[in-house]
Amino acid sequence: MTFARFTRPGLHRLAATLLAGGATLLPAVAPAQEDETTLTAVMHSGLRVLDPIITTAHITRNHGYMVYDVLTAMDENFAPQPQMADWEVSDDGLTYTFTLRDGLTFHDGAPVTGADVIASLNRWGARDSGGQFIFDVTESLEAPDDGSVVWTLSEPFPPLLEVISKQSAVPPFIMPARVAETSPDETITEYVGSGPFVFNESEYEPGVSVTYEKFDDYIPREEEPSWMAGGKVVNVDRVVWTSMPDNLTAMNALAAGEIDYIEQIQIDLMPILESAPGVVVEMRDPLGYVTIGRPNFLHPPFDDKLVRQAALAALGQEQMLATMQGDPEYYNVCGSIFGCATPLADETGAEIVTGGPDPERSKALLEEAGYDGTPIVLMAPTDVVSLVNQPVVAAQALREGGFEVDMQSMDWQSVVQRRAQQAPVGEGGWNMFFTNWMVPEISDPLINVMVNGRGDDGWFGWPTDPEIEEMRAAFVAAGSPEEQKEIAVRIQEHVMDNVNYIMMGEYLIPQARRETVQNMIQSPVPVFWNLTKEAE
Amino acid sequence: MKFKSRDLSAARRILKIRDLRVGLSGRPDAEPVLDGIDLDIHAGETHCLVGESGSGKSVTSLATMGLLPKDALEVQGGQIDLEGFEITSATPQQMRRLRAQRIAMIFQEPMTALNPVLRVGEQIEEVLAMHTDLSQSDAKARTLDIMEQVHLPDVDRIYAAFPHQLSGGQRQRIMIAMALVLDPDLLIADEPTTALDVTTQLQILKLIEEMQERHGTAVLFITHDMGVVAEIADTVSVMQKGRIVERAPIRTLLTAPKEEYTRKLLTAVPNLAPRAGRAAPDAAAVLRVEGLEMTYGGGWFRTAGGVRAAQDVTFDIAPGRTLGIVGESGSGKSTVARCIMRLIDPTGGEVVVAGTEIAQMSRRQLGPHRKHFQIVFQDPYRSLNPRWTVARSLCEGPINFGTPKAEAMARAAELLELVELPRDAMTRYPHQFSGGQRQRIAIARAVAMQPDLLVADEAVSALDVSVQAQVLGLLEDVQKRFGIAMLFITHDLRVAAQICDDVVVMQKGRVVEQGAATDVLTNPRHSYTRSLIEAAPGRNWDFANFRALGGAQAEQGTTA
Amino acid sequence: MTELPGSRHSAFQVLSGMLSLPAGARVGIGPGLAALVLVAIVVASICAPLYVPHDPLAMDAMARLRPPSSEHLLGTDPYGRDIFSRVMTGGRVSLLIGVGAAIVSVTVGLAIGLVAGFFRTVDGIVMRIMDSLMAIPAILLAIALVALNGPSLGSVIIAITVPEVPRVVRLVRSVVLSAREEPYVEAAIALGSSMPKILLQHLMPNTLAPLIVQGTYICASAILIEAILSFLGAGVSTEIPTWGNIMAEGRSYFQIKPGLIFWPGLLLSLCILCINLLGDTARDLLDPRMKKREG
Amino acid sequence: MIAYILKRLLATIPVLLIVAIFVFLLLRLTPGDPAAILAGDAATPAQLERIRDRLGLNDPLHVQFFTWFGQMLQGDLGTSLISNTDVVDMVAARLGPTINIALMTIVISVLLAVPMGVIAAWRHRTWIDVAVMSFSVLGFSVPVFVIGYILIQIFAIELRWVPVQGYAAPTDGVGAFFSRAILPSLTLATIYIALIARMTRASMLEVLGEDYVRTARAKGVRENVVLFRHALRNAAVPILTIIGTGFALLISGVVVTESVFNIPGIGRLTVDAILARDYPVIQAMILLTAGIYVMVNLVVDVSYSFFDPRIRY
Repeated sequence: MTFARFTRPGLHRLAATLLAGGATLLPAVAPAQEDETTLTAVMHSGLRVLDPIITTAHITRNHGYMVYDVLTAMDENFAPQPQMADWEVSDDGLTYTFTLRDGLTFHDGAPVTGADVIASLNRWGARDSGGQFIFDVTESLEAPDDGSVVWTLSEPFPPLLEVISKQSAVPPFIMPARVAETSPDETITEYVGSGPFVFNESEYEPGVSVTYEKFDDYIPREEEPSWMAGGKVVNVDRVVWTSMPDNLTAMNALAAGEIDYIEQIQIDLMPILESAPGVVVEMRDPLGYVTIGRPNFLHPPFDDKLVRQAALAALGQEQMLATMQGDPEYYNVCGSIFGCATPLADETGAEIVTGGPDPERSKALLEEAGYDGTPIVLMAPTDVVSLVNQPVVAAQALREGGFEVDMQSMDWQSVVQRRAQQAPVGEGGWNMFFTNWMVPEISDPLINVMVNGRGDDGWFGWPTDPEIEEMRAAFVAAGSPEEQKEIAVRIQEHVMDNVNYIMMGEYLIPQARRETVQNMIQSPVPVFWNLTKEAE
Repeated sequence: MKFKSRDLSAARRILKIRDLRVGLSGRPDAEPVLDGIDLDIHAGETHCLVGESGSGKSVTSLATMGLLPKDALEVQGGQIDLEGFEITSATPQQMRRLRAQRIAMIFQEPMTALNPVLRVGEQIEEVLAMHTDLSQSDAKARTLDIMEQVHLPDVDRIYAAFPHQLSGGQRQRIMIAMALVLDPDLLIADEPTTALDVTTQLQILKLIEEMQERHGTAVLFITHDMGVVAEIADTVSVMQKGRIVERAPIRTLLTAPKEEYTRKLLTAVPNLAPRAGRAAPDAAAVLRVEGLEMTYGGGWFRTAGGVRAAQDVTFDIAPGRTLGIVGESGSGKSTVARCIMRLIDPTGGEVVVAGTEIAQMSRRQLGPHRKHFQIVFQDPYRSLNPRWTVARSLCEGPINFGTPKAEAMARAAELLELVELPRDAMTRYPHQFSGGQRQRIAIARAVAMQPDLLVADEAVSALDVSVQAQVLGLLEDVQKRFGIAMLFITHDLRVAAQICDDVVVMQKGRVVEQGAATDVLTNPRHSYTRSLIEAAPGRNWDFANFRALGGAQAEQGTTA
Repeated sequence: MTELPGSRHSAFQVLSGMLSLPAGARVGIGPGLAALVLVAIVVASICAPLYVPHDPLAMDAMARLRPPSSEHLLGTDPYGRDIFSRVMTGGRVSLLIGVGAAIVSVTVGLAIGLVAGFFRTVDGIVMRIMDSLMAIPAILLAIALVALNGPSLGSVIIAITVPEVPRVVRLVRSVVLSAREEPYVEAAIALGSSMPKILLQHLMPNTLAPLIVQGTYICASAILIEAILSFLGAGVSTEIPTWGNIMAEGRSYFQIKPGLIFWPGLLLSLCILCINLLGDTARDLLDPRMKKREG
Repeated sequence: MIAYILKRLLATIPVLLIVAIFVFLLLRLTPGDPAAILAGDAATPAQLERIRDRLGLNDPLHVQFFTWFGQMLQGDLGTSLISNTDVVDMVAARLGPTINIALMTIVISVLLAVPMGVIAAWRHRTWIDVAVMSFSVLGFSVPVFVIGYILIQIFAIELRWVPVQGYAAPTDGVGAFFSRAILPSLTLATIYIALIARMTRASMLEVLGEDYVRTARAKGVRENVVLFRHALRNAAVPILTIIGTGFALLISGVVVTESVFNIPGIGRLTVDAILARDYPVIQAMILLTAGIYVMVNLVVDVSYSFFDPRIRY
């Protein structure tokens, strides 16, 4: 490579680094000045995408909560609470008026205005499935003045507040209008928010580390923090997220006091930390995750309901979860497709999978379905720790249940690409894959993409399921929580019978911190306000 | 011819070796490599150690230097006494101090004996640095001085030169300078001129003699060349299989050898007396070379620039005749041979073999004609495929030309007998044969093609004299039998004299003189030819008949 | 390889070379021992199915990460699978990968190298391509190749082979280039042997000795690279146990269950150690220079 | 000399070109879809399609190639599909750690390996020789990451001499740098030492059999001078060569070491990029590493003439 020929300054810098042996490198371990407190956290993955609207990746959403603020947020009772704005709903349920609280400013000093809010909501609406529902029935979205926003609907949409308050997958973060005007298919290139932390662009290394500084002009609410709601009081000057590809390395680093916090630790490795002084292992997220299996409705054998039921029978949550987590304290056999600690929780018809595995029943069902023994292609990612186990366990269970299984290992990217293929198995298609969700991402029929029955417009696996679509519509229309719950139960029943997906149970991932880090908020999203750090 | 005839018994004895025994390391019961060697060398004496390869000459010298390869050879008995100092029991440190100060050594191949990555000046100076406490400048001065003494030209330039930038002769002079810079009492010279051209050899021999006279050094001179011995020796020890079979003053040895082995050795030595000319047959020439030219490299127009390895070479050979091309290294004699064999493609001229012009033929066209001309190479160790049985090698050619395998095998067997090898040789591999035997096989392989022309490229140069004589005999025999025309490439006039009817003398790619061997060798016209002849060691002595040549030209030099 | 013409003799030569050791090249007990251990490991691996107490794939969620016991000699892994059974069975695949990679790359490299070495015309192009392949770091290339075909046994072998081929080609080519100067090759030309004949019968045998040596090294490094690929998540699927992916799976359990890395690691290292030792011995014995010096 | 270097530089162009084409095709044939990562789990086919268009992933291959290649010639390596940051910047930021670790490794290796090899050759077939060789073979036989873990266990966890992980640039203080760079370097060094020590030994063995070594001894030169002045310089060329070609091995090792020790270097960058199908990054990285490899070997070749006067360009 003859650098001489290159002209761009970037290349000169590159060449320079080459020669200087990287003296110009930004330290991965940020040197903390004496007087300020820096909290170094190891997150579950590296931050690579900085646009919380374009992607559903959790790490990016977490980044969003650091840098941006939201209009309304959910508290630990799943109840929407004011965050940037209070609201009023007209009696006919068609007009929502949001009033921004005073003193909201972006990190560049500009005040937050209604215009910013509207631009942000529009962009969000174009990406988020829940958002799309709302905009389907939106009459108008206007800002009569800088301090307020009026949202007018053509027909009532009772869960509107829940939807805009949700914390997953894509919360409606508020950005400056100029940023929010970016096309919803392009990633934003300016990272200015009004949240409690300022994103330090110069120290950002994609996939390795990202640094946030306290936003001094942020005015927290008065209320006690609760989940994503309440006052976001920041007590540290800097927060540095780093990712460590090797969980063991991270734990050793924590034990050695080189870092302050690990978002997720491998249960099996907890003994290492328990023996280490000055380290606390605990649960932050009470709801945790669910892991699920998704059959492909387009092709045999899973186009046959009986075969899907056979799979359901063949698989057993206990077996799966135990293999994944080991310690029963960290998993929870749960038949509710909306999660067991959520308002819509209900386990109707779930015994088959909570009780399982039941190979005999599976075999019987296959018999009845006339399964011809064509092997089912089960996609098994090799490089995503949280998804490696499920296919391996499932493959064995399904075989015992009378299935022929062709477990195909591939890296996660190949899974991602292949699961989007609708072609028959022979031509690059698939029959089943497994994935994980955070409970809040599946906690109701609106958010939960797996109960979407719109065929090709739906989620991978593409069930065409008019019944469930009716029920979802009804759910949207439902006036009262009781009514919603009642519909949710019918959906639960339907899913267990039709096997839109296989709920493999809930599991929890503990976090670990140095004792010096305290007052962390219990919530599904790891947030860094409110916590304090004292010197060792 | 005059020999040295000084009586040195009075001079002080530098080296005294008694009952020296050397054997394989850690295997005292194995056949010894040196068995009871006795040797005395006096100051100013030149003591020649002669013998064929493997006779133990070099081992003796290395033992004296204390340089036996540790993990292979070890002294198992006897003394090596250097004026009262016992070498066999010396510590490494003592030996180090001894070397270069009291005993120095020069080796056969000056190219490999000099360190290629160090300037020759440094290499000489290093000796001073190791053994004296001269200052940098004094050391350099001393170095330049000794370089002057060995008659190196332009010493300041050469001082800073690397070995590969010097000629073979110059390198050997450097070696000598290095050896004598601390003027040691004993100089061991192990085949110091074997790798050099005759003319250079002569100069080096003179130089050693001169230095010896100047410093009164005792010289232990190891060589296989009786000619050289005749030139320089005071005393001669003949070695065979690790023993000294005969020791005598030079004249005595050459005129009245006692031992059978010595006689055998001497009778094998070829001399400069050309063979009697044979009547030239009137048959058409088998090989006709016309204005042959070979230029290496040199851009698009080969003639422009490039190295002219051969130019304007013209000669022909009739069936049953032998033509020799003689010349020193770089004279282009081998290039000519390779052009004729079309191992390289000549850039000009004609080569007509058995009536066909082959110089310009494409490789493919050439195929069918190849059987008409065959070649025997110099190095018997590399000219046979080590992985092939003798039979397979012998049959390769005939089978290529469509002879059925069985027939080819039968023929191969006959040929083996012809070249005096046992029939069971067929199934053996080359590494199971001696150099001479391998050369016989190579000849058999060539003859198997029933060629009209046989090219022998330095075919006997790598062999011991006795073997050499036999192989020459074989070639002649083969020639008689099949009436083959032979092109004989050699650097050794004495060998050429033995076998050639006609001689072509080449220098720097050009033919300087050619004609019947008798004419060229007895009254050369060209100065270069003359210098070659004069440089030929022991040229006035008829070793085979234990007497001087002079007037004996008519008599045919026996070859075996 | 043995059915190629001419190689019969060279094979014989290799053997005779091995048996009739030149005086200097005395082989210590080292190689003998190495061969012994290697054979032991190979046999143990190949016969694994006959004696391993458990199905290496059988999981038991209730018996995860068990310590060694009479039932599970080396304990169980995070899936509750029997480590002993997996390690022993894993050997077969690892060895298969090693040998496979060695054979494939040597064969391919030999073919290309012979051609490149003898036909000047193609030489330039071929060697450019080889240089390019060599310039790409083997691991990265391998990962990419595995990503391309999915981590099946075959594709892992290919992925390991591709980066090795250029090295083999260079080796073969250099041997051919020097061998074609040998007088006996020129003699063959003079005897009117055809180019293919010279290539296959005179030149190729020369390459076999160095190739055998090279092969052992490739075999060794292949086994290692397989492990590294697994470590980086681009290895053979866990349904096919290999020393590599057993270690890779076990790597985060390094502190609480060292056995997961230790046992496969031990066998793997022993294996490679022996292969390399034998390779070295072979090299010393087959080294022509060595021969010249001793004989 | 200069002419030679220029010639070699020119010669690298086709090599890198082939690398470029090869890598490009390889990637495009590989299953995987950057758009999918970008969009995340809940994306609908329509959204993916739009993103692909935006990233130009729907253009015909040759168009994609020439746009990329053209930009590259102007020094624009493009922007990461995933993080949307300038590849040049990413690389510039990641190059430092890798290069520093690599340099440190090479220094350590050469300093240890060459003397080892020399001694082994000098004391051929003695216990020293055996020891050195066994060690070097062992270096080949243990997977890099295992070595890494063992070193961490001993020096970071048990003895607590150095941090478990991480990297600090020399600019953050030499102490910080060395304490973090030493374990990775040692980990990488084992195999490199093995390689160099073997080659040194082999090469020395050959040279020690040469006539000029005998000459040196015949001159009464001290043994250490024989070894290091006369023999080693002659043995240098193959050693240099192995250092050059071994560099590829080093890069491979770096990939692993970086994830074991959590060093933000190009190795990890590349692996992540491959697993994420971040085409511009992968292409840039592989071209870069290839380029470095070629350069290193050019330097090596040129340095021959410094050790051996017979080699002149």
